[in-house]
Amino acid sequence: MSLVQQLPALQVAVPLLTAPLVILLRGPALAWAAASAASAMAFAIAIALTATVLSQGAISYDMGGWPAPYGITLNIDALSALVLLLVTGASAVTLLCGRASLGQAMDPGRQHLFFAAWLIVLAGLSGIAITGDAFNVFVFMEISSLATYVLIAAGSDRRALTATFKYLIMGTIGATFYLIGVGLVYMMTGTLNFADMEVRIADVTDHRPILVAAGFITVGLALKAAVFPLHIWLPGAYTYAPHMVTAFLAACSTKVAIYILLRFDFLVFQGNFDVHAVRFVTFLAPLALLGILVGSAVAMVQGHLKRLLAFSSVAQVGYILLGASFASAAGLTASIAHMFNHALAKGALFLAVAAIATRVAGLRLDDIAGIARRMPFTAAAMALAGASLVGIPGTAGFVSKWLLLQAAFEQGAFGIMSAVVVVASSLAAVYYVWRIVEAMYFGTPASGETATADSAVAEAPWPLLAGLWLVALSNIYFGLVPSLPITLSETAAIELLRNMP
Amino acid sequence: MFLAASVAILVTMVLALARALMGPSVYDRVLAVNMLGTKTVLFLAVVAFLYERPDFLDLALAYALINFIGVLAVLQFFENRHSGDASKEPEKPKAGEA
Amino acid sequence: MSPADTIATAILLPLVGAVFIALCGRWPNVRESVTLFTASALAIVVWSLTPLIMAGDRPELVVAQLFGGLSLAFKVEPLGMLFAALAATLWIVNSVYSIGYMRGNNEKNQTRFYVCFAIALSAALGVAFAGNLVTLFLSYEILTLSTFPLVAHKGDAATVRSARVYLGILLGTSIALFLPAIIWTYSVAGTLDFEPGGILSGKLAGPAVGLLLALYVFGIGKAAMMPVHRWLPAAMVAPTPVSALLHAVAVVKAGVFTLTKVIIYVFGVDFLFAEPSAEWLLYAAAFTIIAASVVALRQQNLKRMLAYSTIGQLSYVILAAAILTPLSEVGAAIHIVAHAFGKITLFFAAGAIYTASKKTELHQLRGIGARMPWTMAAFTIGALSMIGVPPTGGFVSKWFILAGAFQSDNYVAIFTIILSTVLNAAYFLPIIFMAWFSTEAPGGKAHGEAPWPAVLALCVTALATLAFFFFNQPVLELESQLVGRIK
Amino acid sequence: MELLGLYNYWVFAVLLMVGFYAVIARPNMIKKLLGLSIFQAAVFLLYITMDKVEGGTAPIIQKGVVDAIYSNPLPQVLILTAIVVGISTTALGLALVVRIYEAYGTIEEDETQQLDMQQSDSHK
Amino acid sequence: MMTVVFGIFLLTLLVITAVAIVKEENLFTSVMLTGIFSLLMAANFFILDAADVALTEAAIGAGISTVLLLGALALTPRFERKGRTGRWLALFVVSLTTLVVMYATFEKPRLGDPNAPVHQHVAPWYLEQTPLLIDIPNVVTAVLGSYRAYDTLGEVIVVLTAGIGVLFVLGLPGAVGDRKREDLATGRTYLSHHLVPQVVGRLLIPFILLFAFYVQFHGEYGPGGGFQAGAIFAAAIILYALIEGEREALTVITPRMLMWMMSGGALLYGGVGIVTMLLGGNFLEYSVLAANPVTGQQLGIIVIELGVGITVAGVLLAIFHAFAARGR
Repeated sequence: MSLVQQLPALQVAVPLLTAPLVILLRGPALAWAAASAASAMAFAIAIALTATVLSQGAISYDMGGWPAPYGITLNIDALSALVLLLVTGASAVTLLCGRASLGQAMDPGRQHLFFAAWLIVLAGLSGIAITGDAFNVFVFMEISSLATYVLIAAGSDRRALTATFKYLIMGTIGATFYLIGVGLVYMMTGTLNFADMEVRIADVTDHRPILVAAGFITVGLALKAAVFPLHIWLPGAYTYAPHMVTAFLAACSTKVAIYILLRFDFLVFQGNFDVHAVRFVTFLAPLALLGILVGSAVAMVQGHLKRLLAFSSVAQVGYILLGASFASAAGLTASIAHMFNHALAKGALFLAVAAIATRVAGLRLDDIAGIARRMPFTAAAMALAGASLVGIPGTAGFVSKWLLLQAAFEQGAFGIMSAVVVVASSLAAVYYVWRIVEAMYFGTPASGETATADSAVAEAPWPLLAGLWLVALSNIYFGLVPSLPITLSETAAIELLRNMP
Repeated sequence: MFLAASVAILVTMVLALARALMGPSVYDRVLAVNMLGTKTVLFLAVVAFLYERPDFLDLALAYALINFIGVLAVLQFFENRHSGDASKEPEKPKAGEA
Repeated sequence: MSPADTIATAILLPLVGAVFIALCGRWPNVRESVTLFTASALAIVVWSLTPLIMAGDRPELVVAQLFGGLSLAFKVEPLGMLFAALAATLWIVNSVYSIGYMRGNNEKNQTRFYVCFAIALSAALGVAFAGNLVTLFLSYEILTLSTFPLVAHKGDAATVRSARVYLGILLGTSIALFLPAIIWTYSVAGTLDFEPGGILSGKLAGPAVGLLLALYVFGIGKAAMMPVHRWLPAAMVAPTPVSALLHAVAVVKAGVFTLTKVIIYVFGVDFLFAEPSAEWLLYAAAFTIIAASVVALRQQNLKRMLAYSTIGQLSYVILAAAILTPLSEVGAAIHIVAHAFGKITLFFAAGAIYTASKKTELHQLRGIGARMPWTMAAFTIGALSMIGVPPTGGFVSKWFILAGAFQSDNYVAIFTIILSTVLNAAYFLPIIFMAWFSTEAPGGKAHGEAPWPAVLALCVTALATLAFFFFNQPVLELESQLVGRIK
Repeated sequence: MELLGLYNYWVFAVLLMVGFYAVIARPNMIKKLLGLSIFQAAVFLLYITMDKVEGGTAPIIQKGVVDAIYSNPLPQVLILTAIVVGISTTALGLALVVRIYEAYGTIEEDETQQLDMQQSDSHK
Repeated sequence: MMTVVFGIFLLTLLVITAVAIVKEENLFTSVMLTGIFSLLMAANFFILDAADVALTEAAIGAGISTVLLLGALALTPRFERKGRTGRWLALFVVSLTTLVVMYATFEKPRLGDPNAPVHQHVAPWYLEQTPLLIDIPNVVTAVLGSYRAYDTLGEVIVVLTAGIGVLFVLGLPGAVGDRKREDLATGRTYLSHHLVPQVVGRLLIPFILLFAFYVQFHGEYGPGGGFQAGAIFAAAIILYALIEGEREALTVITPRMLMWMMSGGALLYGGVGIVTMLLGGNFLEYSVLAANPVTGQQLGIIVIELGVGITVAGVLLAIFHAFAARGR
């Protein structure tokens, strides 16, 4: 078999098998280099896979040479390619440019373990994105979750520990719920393979276990995806994790859970379940709307930069779900494109936070007052990413917000109501992003800072700055040339809707 | 025959469990746990014969070994409690905390 | 250079200028030379497009294809040409004035000021040349954002608070109303390109038209229709050159320009004329004119009074557009120009008075004509133009609007114009009288004219106001193409 | 008899409830982890219940026995994995609890929350 | 029938134990009861024909888990404070979940129903094809080691992650110092001065180790395999540490060796996958390892099971030492 055909397996195997090597390496520099190399390679593989998917359609790969449904099959279609790009891209950028920020957070003696855990998160998330087996999803979910707990616990504040513990409890509940759901589906269909399940579930006559399975899987994954009101683990985890970890996770981890949620709900449950089309919408839409409103409202009053952005993430998850709950091609396209675009915006914002944190002690809004004078490039990139988060035209955020509103207008009265909510939350976003921008540009530093410190330009280390600008500029690029995410999302939306009546 | 034996073992397990639940002292519970472990080993052995799969005696063996380690771990736990940091821990929660 | 290149140059030139201004921040003379040079170059570039447009050409430039058939594209048509030429020309004058004002008042952060100014100009040109609503919206938002630092220039808490009102209203209305309106239009019409005759005609009917129009009218906050006008008085905290930018060069003009463009190219005049649910716009504009004039009458602060005057004058443009007759549409376009010259003169004068004497309130202006004859002469010309007295530019546009109103027997419009003229006279004439014929209150500080660049600038604009009365033929010709198209 | 055949599922439901209750209602972190183990064990039971075939035996093929009925091996494989995942989670959770106790002096969740709130108040 | 009765009996005990675990305020008692819970659960698994799972549950649930819980409990308070917050909400959520589960119950297939969907699809294929394709008696091992080897690799990584996590959170066990003096200083004692456990323990340890290897390599024929063997191996070393002190145990298997075990097992497993790729097969397609595909499968399973065993033993020991070292 040629190397190209082996790419799906290598996508997971490269980071997964580099991780055990990394823990043997002595010295943080070497561990970092190995992890970065593996991560960059994973990104390259993801790009190659995406190109293949775009040119030839979905790819499948039989693990161990056993055909589905007896063995585990990897399936890569447009949706998984998009998620893969997010996961591997986020990891590559944050790892490659984040060394300075990470070094700040922990002592060198433990760093090799940290980098190994990072690679395992990467492998776990990409494993979820490409697998075609329901139980395999559980295994990789647990791989990524356990390693994520390690990454978050690396935060220097003691509150990182309690936040991790909370996440551990809720994450395990979510995974176990998912496991119950998969068990019930298996009980009624006898298979674990997604494609096989899709076919066999149509013949199931006893609907109750399937309905309950749908409930458990949805709730379990909603927990992992931080869907309101199951988001309570997220603000603490994002706030107290090391900054680079936050940037990495905020860009992709909740999206992977949403990805599986969409897969299950649309492909396995929705089309085969006559009552389900209604239920999916009625169940998720109010939560999405509430999440948008509450997340935005809480973000407006937060004084801590990372907390503010974390609550904004809760709202953004609401956007993604809202688009999906329309159960239309336009809605799903918007939803999937927003996964991509929000990852760009949030990733850049958290990178900027990391950059600021290399030079400033606190991260409350008062602490970053007037920072633009000392860190002009960081501040500018942050403002740019903020504009994308708000959805200013010309940025990536605008594209998906546009698509979302457009999809909403197709939905009649409910759509208008959702549009109003989306608009209201955009206004809230204007408000909270503006608070950051204003603090950076027009705030006056607290009395402790003297005029001399004020005028000295002290930018973040250059790799961090370069990565930050790379992501910030890609917000502009994908705002002006959004064909890649849009093509992928449109293809994915059509795929997901293939079982819809 | 095996059936009667297994029923008898189950009854013993109930008794052991009752002791483990009721206490009153921690040592009662430790002993009860140990006993329950032993009964489980027996039960497995009997059921293996009942199922006509005597090769599963392996399992019973494993249980016996594991059970021993568990008890030793408990013992060591108490050694350390009493000699080491026992003073840190009240034997009973304080009234205010309860 | 092909016309498309010219468009690109026109939009990029101020941005490049901004970069150079930022680089030259340490040497004020170089910096200001760059500003002046960029402004002049821009004016030349923009003016070079006019013959083409006059000849009926409509050059286009597609920058990027977005999604779903949307694109980032520019297309020059008469209305946009007029606005662009106006903004580019006034930038030169404004720059000259700014140099005098900023130095005269020893303002801080002057580099940021000039940089943001240049970016705002680029955005204004983007608004002017936008070929579809997406491009227009993008430029519109950049304009809002780039003017914020200008408004908040002083940087103290009160200023920032006011600037926040400015930004909040403009950004808020545009996101909450303008954007949904655009998306709604897109879902109905399937395109967002500006087409002569409109793109919505026949695709929407009944109250929905009125509702969509309302989304546009209030979403375009820069047009300052009541009740979304509050940002304009709030922005009075800005330095005077910025006020001139807001009121005359770019911002409010971008608002009414956008609105006119939406009425002509998105709805289509004929379509709106036939649709009863759109009639409310006329009344709303009339109300704003009268209400703003009444409020202006009661102001004590010169700049605040001018701000309310602007709100009224903007609604003249909207009123003219809403009359929906060929003559009134031309009147709307001309009024943008006429008001620009008049109002910039007035603001320059107000700024000059502040620079020379630190006076801001109306009652302090007694007898100031004697100390600052040039300034007050220009002020008088500007005020007369606002009222619409010949031989000033204001008369020309009012004439066309009135003629349009008579054309369709629109008595509400006629009555509004007459009443507001009276009100305008009522708040401007006392000032002029006071300035020239009262004696100064005793104990006043002795002062002369403001620094010469400022005086020069305001004299030039005052002359332009007069000149527009006599030499308005090219503008009329250009804009009559608009009428030809809609007929 | 029909209903007795569902007894395992009821026990599954009850264990799920007991474990879940401990996780969300008990503030003590070790108790939460114990609850989590019960919660997961309930799911193990659900899966293993599925694998049983009446008259069947463990899926280890006996040489020479021809007509043996074997139970389903697949749920067993899945639960082997799940058990290992469970212990891994518990171990990591316990490590965190130990560190939390060192940092806060308590392992009751409501108390750590209070301490956190005091901390962020004092930062203001 | 008999299975059902035994099952009902054991399950009832299980429920009682579970309730007692949650109700008990003395965490030590709770942990003891957790041990009972695991044993009962394992017995249940056994009568439900899941011999491999029963062995794993006993080794991991009752053995390792108890040791770890006690290790953590030694460093934290032993009594739970009664909580009062959020009870009603909790009860509501829990009851809701239970009702949902109960709702599904009545349309589920009965216990042991041979017509249940799970027995119609996929599983029969495993039972029929394994003798032909892989030719080892234990179908569970075949599924685990070959058909779903990718899952198992994931599982090994989960274990490895837990190891990494605990070492990261608690710190790595340090190098071996002077045990006696340190123990004297901290007042920590071991069971070395108790004659009975010491003698029995020393006698048992070789047998446990032997048994671990038996479970490891007999996994293809009977219940057992890498996970169970790794756990039992770790248990033997832990027993040694309990008797002689964990410093002594660290001289037997040094911290560096532990790290090598942790990653070496996983690398061995992954290495098999890479080798199969290089030989032209898919990832973990053992058939290419030998000329005869069946031999290749058997070889592959033996090697990856060994990898599993090494990693599991390494990780469990590392975790144990991390907890124990924290108490010093």
